[in-house]
Amino acid sequence: MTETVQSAAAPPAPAAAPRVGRTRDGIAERLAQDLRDGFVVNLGVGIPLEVPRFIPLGVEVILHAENGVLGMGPLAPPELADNDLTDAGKQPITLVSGAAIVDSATSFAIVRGGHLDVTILGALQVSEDGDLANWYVPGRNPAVGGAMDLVAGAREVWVAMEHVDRKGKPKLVSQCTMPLTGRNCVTRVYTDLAVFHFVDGRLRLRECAPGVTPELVRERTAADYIEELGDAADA
Amino acid sequence: MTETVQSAAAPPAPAAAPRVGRTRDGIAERLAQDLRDGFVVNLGVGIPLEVPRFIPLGVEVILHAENGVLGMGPLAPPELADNDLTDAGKQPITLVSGAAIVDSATSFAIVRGGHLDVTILGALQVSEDGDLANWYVPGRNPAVGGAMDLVAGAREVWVAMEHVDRKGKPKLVSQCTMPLTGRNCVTRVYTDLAVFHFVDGRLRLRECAPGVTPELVRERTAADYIEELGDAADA
Amino acid sequence: MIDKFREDVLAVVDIVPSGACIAIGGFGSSGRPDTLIDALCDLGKRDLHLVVNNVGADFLGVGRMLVEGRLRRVTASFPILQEFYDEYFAGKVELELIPQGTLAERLRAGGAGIPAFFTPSGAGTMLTDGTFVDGYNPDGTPASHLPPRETRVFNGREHVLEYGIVADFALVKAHQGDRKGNLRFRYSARNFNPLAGMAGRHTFAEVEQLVEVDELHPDDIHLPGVFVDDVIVALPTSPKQPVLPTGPVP
Amino acid sequence: MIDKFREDVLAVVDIVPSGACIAIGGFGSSGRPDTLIDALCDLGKRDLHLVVNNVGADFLGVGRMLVEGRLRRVTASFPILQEFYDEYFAGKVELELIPQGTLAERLRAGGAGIPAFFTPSGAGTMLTDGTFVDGYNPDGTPASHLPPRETRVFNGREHVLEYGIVADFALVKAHQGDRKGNLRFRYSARNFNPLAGMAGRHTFAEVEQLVEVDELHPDDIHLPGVFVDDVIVALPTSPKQPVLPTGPVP
Repeated sequence: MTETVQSAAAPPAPAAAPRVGRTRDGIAERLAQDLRDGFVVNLGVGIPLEVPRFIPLGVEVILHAENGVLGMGPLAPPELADNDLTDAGKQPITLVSGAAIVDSATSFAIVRGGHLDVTILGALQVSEDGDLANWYVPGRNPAVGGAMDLVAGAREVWVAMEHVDRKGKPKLVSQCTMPLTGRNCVTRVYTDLAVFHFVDGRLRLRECAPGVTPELVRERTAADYIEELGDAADA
Repeated sequence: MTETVQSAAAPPAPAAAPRVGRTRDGIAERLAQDLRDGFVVNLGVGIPLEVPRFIPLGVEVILHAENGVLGMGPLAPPELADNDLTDAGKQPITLVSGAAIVDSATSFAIVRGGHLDVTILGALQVSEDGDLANWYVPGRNPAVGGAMDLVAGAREVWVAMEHVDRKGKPKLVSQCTMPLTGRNCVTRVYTDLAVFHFVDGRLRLRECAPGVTPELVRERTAADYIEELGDAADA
Repeated sequence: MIDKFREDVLAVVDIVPSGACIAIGGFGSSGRPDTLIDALCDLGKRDLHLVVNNVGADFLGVGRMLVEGRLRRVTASFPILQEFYDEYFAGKVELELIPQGTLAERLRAGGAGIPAFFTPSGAGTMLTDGTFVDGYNPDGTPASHLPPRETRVFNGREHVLEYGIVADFALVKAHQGDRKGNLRFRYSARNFNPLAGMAGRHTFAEVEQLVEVDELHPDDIHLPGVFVDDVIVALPTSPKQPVLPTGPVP
Repeated sequence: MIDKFREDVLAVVDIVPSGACIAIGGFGSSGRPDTLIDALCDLGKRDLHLVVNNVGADFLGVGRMLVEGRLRRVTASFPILQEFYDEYFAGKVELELIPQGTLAERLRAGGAGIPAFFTPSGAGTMLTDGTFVDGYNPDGTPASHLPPRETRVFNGREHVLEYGIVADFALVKAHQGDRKGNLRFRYSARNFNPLAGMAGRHTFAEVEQLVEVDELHPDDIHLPGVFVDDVIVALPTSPKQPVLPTGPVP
């Protein structure tokens, strides 16, 4: 679960570099700053699950779980665990004030119907066209869950991921080589190195993490993008 | 609301005959004998609304109203009238034991999904192919309500009507001349003169009302049908 | 903090522009959001396209909009007001007449991100074959017809393709609601309200009772707050409606 | 008199023939109808086609059916049991893998008389383009693929045509139910249960609590009895499930 941006053997990896950029928690913390009061949000596994801890005071976000929970709270302590109240990962959870329960068809009506402001997902790859691959590694056991509905339906799809994979290969690519979850669906990418927005179908570098240079981002990114740092950046 | 099978001027009408066959209540009473315990039933306006009074003891029927009521009881007395609880005709109603309320989409999911055992409707015309015309008289104000959903979705469509119209014209016809509610949808017809079933796409005369001869039925029917009276008749 | 309760009804609904498409809950006067409808009338909104099951038998609610000449088009299954038909045949308002179940399903589909679906309702009838006149000229001749539906056979029966409805706004009436927008309806006043609420890009809810958050159990909420943008308190029921008893229904 | 309560579970579910298509509620072990599933296993039913979101992480419920070799095909979004994949890759059971929202909507559509609908979910992916292997030969080579979906563009986006699912039978688990078949679910144990219940031509419901008729208020019923054919009482929860607290959820 710790980041490893360098690798011993992978040829296209950058040379062993000093550790720079955000930690996994740092990615979650940066992303959480962009959530707005009243947003309805669905979280994928991995870094996205860390986001709620960093939501700023005064910002109330409604967490949606695919199995029909609106207003999900933190995981339940063992003495309150109830098999009738779980998240989409089947862990016992709590509810926050004002929570509501719906069936699975209504839950995905919320997703597909554009009533979800943002879904925050991990990724295997994101392409420069906004394609996302995050559900299946060929050769492994296929299972899709709600991933394809989320990327097809949410108003915004924000990816929270490490900039390169464990072998040091860029995960922002010109074209995904892994099976797609959805096409042209990603709207933002938050990594340990940078923040990208898709605007008008083009990937744009909006921020570098503290201590990270645009050159380093360029070096570790295999996708075409526009550099739009500083004053040009606007959410 | 009284039956008038003869008319002064309509040329194709049978000659003024002695009053024979069932009254409107009699049609409702005859039809009610064919309802089975546990049936979910929707009633149209006219004769169908009289059916519940004649349901045999020991037969429990769940009445469905299009606006989302399952388990409709009789109309509410004035002191219990509640504008939040009405039937599809917007009259205040009561509920029977075990009633449930659903929204309009679920109400019609019940209708279209085949969860309604029978819808009992009035008709302007029924054709020998089971086409039904009952929603619109050209030139008048068009309104359809749930009629087209009911005939498309219910497992059985039973028509309860007078055998001829006020001008003495047959309502069982070879082809409907009035705008259709649905095609090939009627499964039974109960009139003051007879009971017909559609089986394998063919209209079959199964019963004549007491005192009515097959010849009289033939004379007042403009649809082709098979005579299948007596022992051959089986619900 | 999410707080969707608004005191000033007129200020809230004034974001609706004339010409908007508005989905409205209710079945006749049962569950009809009269407070919100009256606000739109009082604000002088015009050229509206309503998606609503009934026009109503009285001059309240949609009937008021009609007699004040605020309507451009009505998508409905059962308009019964004579004055509505007078306007329709005179070419002043269009009528998209569709089966009631199709109307309910189109609203749900629009709210659920389903752009189109096949249904058997209305197949082989003048409501789907392109012959129904949805608009007249002032001289009484037909100006336009409902488009013929695409058809397809499933399980040996003809079905028609119908489209989900996404309305610019939705007006909903609930019995109870809280500041998070969670709503609960009472008896058959539920009807089209949850569906209209799902179909609106922006949904206003008027509630008879504003309740404390968490007074509604999560399992007892008929329409969750994610579908609702603004909550107002309904004005007392008009005298034309029967008084509602508070006791249990027999 | 309508009384859907049955004492003898085995006698009730024995009408299910081997080879049947069965929709099952539940999300993992939450809301999973174990009593009904166990009855089918105890009766020796085989060659079943299940429509169920998860195969489950344990050998209860659908997992038991799998390890006992009772399955022919599974329509699911998230089977996670390794033993299931072993059987799948060995050509012993087929997998129709579909997005979770599509699964939920296909069940509702089937129950609602909607034979097909368009959805954006899965468009442009291997689950809809004809490349996903839904069945293997014993030698590990692909035997068949999920059919490519019909596609159509709505609002500038590609959508796929998906079909409603009508199952021969449905197994549902509810928290409370009455003899008329009215059901109420508890928290997120609701999930797929109402949808499976709608999609079944014949629906069995197991309830944790059999309540008196009218104990459930008409406005509080999550699945009305018209969708339910038989009601049985669930056996006590298996020890592998956490004990359910009776107090309020914080």
